[in-house]
Parts: sequence; C-alpha cells; structure tokens
Amino acid sequence: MTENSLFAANASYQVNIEEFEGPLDLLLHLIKKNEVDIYNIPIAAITRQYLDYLDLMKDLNLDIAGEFLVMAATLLQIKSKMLLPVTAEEENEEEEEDPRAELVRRLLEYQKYKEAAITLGQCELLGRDLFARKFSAPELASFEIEEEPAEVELFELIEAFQRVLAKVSPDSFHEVGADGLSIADRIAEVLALLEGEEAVAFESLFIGDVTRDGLVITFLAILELCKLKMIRITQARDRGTIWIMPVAVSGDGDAVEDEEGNIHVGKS
Amino acid sequence: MSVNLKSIVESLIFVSDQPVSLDKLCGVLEEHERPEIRTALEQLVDEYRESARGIVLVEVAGGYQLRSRPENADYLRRLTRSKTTKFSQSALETLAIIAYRQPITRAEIEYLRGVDSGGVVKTLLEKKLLKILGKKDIPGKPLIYGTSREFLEMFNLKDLSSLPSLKEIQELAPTDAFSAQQDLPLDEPGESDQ
Amino acid sequence: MSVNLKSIVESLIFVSDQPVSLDKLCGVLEEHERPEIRTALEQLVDEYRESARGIVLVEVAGGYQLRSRPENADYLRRLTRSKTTKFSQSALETLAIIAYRQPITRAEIEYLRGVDSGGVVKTLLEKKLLKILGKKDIPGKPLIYGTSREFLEMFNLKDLSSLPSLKEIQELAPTDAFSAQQDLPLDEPGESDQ
Repeated sequence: MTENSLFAANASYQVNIEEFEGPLDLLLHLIKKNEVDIYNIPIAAITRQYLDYLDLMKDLNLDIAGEFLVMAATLLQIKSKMLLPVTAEEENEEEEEDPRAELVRRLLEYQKYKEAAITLGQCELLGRDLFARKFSAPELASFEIEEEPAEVELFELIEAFQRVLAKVSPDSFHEVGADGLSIADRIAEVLALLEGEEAVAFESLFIGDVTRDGLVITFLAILELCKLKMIRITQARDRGTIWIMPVAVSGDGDAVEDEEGNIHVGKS
Repeated sequence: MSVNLKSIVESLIFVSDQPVSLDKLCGVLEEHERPEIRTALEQLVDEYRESARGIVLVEVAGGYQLRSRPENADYLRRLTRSKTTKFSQSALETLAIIAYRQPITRAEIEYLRGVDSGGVVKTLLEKKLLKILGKKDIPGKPLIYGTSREFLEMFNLKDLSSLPSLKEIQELAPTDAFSAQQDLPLDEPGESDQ
Repeated sequence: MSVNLKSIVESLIFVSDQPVSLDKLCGVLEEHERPEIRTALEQLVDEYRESARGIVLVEVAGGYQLRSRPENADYLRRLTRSKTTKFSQSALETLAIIAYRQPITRAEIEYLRGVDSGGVVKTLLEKKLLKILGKKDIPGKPLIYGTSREFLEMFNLKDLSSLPSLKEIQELAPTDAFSAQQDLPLDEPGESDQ
C-alpha cells in the first residue's frame, strides 16, 4: 500500500499499515481485534476505529488509497441506515435486508481468499523448495528438433511488441494507419475504382500509392470492405493474381448497392 | 521388457523440460499399450517415493516431472545463486482469487480484494503465472484471466482441482444466503443502472 | 548423515546444466569435509552403475552429470519430434509486429526490428501462423503479410479484435514509456467512436 519509510519514529505504526492489503483486510483485522461476531458487527464502534485508522495514516502523511475512503463512506452509510427506525412500509418490502449484509458477504468472501492465499504460500514452491531441470537436456542436442506449434501466451506477444516499440523512435510509429479518416476516404476511392467493373486486380488498387502509409491504408480499406462484405476477394491459384470483385455484381443485397452509391457520391 | 519400459519412461521424463503426461508418453511409446505404460509409470512413482534419493518424481501440471528433493532446498539455493521465489501477500491473494474463480475479469478481482489490482495482475502476467483467456462478452469487453500451466508447476499442483479446498465458514452462517457466490454484483461498464 | 549427503549431492548434480566437479561440490557444501563428499559421490556413482534405470551418472568434462540412458536414445528422438519448442524472441517479436501492424511487408518488419527478418517470417509462414495477403505494387512486388486463422486458434482468439490492445495492458499498471502508442484500427466497423 505504502512504502513510505520517512517516519522512522513511527516505525511500529507503519508496519501495521503496510500489513493491510486494503479496506477489507483492515476491517477483518478490526473485527478480529475486537472479538466481535462478523454476522453482527457493531458498526458504530468498528466505523470509529476504522476512521481513527485513516486519521493515523493521514497524520503519518501516508497516501490513503481511494478504496479506503470509499469504504469509510460505505461504513458511515450503513451506520446511518441502522440508526433509522424501520418503518412499517419498509418492513413489508420483501424481507428487508440488514444494511450490513452486503459488507458481511464481502468480508467473508475476502477472508476465504485471504486464507486460500496463505495456504497457497505454503505449497512447495518451484525455485524455493524444489528445483527442476529448466534447461534442455544436452542429450537432445544432437537431434534435429522438429518444431511443433509452440506454446506462447498472448501476453508474451504483447510484451514482444512493446519490446519492439521500445527500440523504435516513437515518431516512426505514428505513420501506420492510425487515423481512421484516411481509411474511410480510401474505402470510397477503392469503391470508385471498382465501380462498373466485374473484377479488378488486387495490385492495381495500389497503383499511385507511393508512401508506405498509403499502401497500408489502402490495404486496411480493402480488409474493411471485405469485412463489410462489400467486396469479394478471389485467387484462381496459389500466388496467382488476386481479384477484387464488388459484391453487388453477384446479386444479393440492394443495401450494399445503396451504401456503395452513397459513398461513391460522397467521394466524387 | 517391463523393466526396460520403466527405464525408458524415466529417460523421457528426465530429458523433458516440462511435466510429461501419460498421454504424451503413450504418444511417444506407440508400440506399447497404455495400461503397460501406466504400470511402468506407477512403479516408477512408487520407487521414487520409497527411496530417500535426491530426486523426487512429482505429479504436477497434468504430468510427471523430476524435481530435487525439497529437504535439500537450502543447498540448491546456494548453487543456483538466483533469487528465491517469493510472493507478496497481494500476489498470493490475487493468484488465489484467480485460481479459484477463473475465468475472471480485473473488476471482479478488485471487487473481491477491495483494492486496485492492475499492477499485481500485470506482474503475475509477466511472470507467466496468469494468462489472458480472451475478452468477456459483456459491454466494454474486459479481458479475462486465468492461471497458467506455469502456475501449477510453480505451486507444485497436479491440476486445478488439487488446489486446497476453500475453507468454508458457512457452518457459522445463519442462513445459506451468504453461500451464493456465483455472480459478483458488479456494474458492467456502460450499464449505469445504479 | 552420509545418506543425506548422498541425496544432496544427487540433487545438486540433478539441477546443474553443466557437469559438477568434486571441487564445485566441496565449495557448495562447505560444512562437509572433502573425503566425506567424495565418498558420497562414489557411492552415488556405484548405485547408478548397478541399476538399470533410465538415468545414468557419467563422469564427463572434469565433472559429474546425469544423463539419460544411451540405450533409450531412440525414444528420446521421438520426443523431440513432438517437442513444442518455445518461440524465440525474434520469432515472437516478428509475430507481434505482424499481428499488431498487419498488413505489413517484410521491409516494414525489418524497419521496425532493425534486423533481417526473412528467416523468421519464413518459419512463421511454415508454421502457418502467417499468411500472405498479397503483393505490393512497387518495384520488387514485395509480399504483404498478415496473421492466419491458425494464429487466432493458437491464442484462442475469436477474431483480431479480441487481440488485447497495448492500451489494455498499459492500463493494468501505467508506465510512462509508451502510453502514447496508438492502437490499430482493428475494431469492428460499427464501433467507430475513436
């Protein structure tokens, strides 16, 4: 929560403060300390102690995480609700719930996981209690390894991309298709090129693009059109010419034709 | 023949840098029947269990792996020089919540813990103990998380079902109301019905 | 005590990726006398020699190392055939660039990575994680690459839009580094609220 170590004189307090993972942890601590029934929390007393604690943190100039303040507000709200006399009307309302119920549920749930965390920490840990051979066996070195789809997690992919970004100057990155606007424009241009044609060679859509941005944006435009099912992409044979066809030609869909018309008009 | 098979199974497990499952063994040892392989494996497990050797054969993360004997850990730490694996309470809490409740979103984790958990989730992702399972099909499409194979390997767990069972405090509960814990009453992003 | 020491020596040799010399063992086990350690080591060597196990203890390159039994080598070869190797960093980087910046040419990939990437791209193509989207109409007609269906399957993604964005990861624990990085416009057409 806080690693402020400026207050050597108050070290003992600090140790306490750092012990708490959050407001739920602190509340559980207070409930345990006061030896009260978690199902019947004396909310006034616990709230006072909770707020005292926040004051202490403030006095120590420690950052109080927002969650602690939110919980303080919740406690005060519960306290005031409990002070209100229950009206007959409310009593009729489907089995009125104790204002503390939600909090109790959360505390119990939290306690469950807090204990699970302790149990987990007592497992025999790899790299602490047991060690495995985390290297490839030298006897396999002589074999030619035929790789299979490797195991990799999504997060590793993102990390790898971030690594690349870290090496490249930020400027060079703003070029690629970052603005949707030019893609929209290019979609209209591509549709214009297709207008009245049965099919157009994929490559021909790139004629005139001289910059990398331009090419990439054209490409994104084509993909977008494909996603919108406004064009079809076909290829007669492997690595042969790729043909782009407007979908309207093959029938199926006046809506598409409409839209195509609209975009076309908008462009020209 | 049977002795031979046991030796082969041991070799295979030995050279693998990951736990080896029975399925995997059966795939590699195609000329042998599954029951035969299972028997060899079980004999091997028994032998390791009965010996006081420096290597133990553990069932972990859905497979079998050779690991150093836990009692010798002090000496091994000297050799490896590397920092000993250690987890903070917040890391363990977050892992526990994710392990028991996966697939789970960050908002759900934070509801249960009562504190922001982005930093600790990121650290656990970096350590490969968590994985991103995809996006939840609710407004805002939040990422959903689960524990990884590495998590099982790290905590020496056979599978998720061998996680220690959660201590229920229900016998103390006046009603069963508290036991319902399926959905967390979280506001979905975008839904402002409060 | 001696049994214990033997177990410790075995553990130490087991976890080492290089042959462990007697000197090394004595250095690690400083509270034990050299003759004691040598005896434990010799006993261990004898035990391994007498057993028909799948692991042998060999003296090699001035030290001791555990190896799989040579007679079982044929089976190990099969294991490597189905081995799932981890991605190399360069493969992962290349895949990441293509995933997040597709459609992209090899020259663009190399511009970002700063190194020749032809080999890596070829490997990824062979693994079917990439596909050729077409050719760029500039001199040399370079191929344009994107990720494949298999890529989505490998990461268990419904579509490219469920690829976590950099932003989503940065939001977990904000760092200053690349917070300004733009996302690719991979959102569904309907969601043009950018």
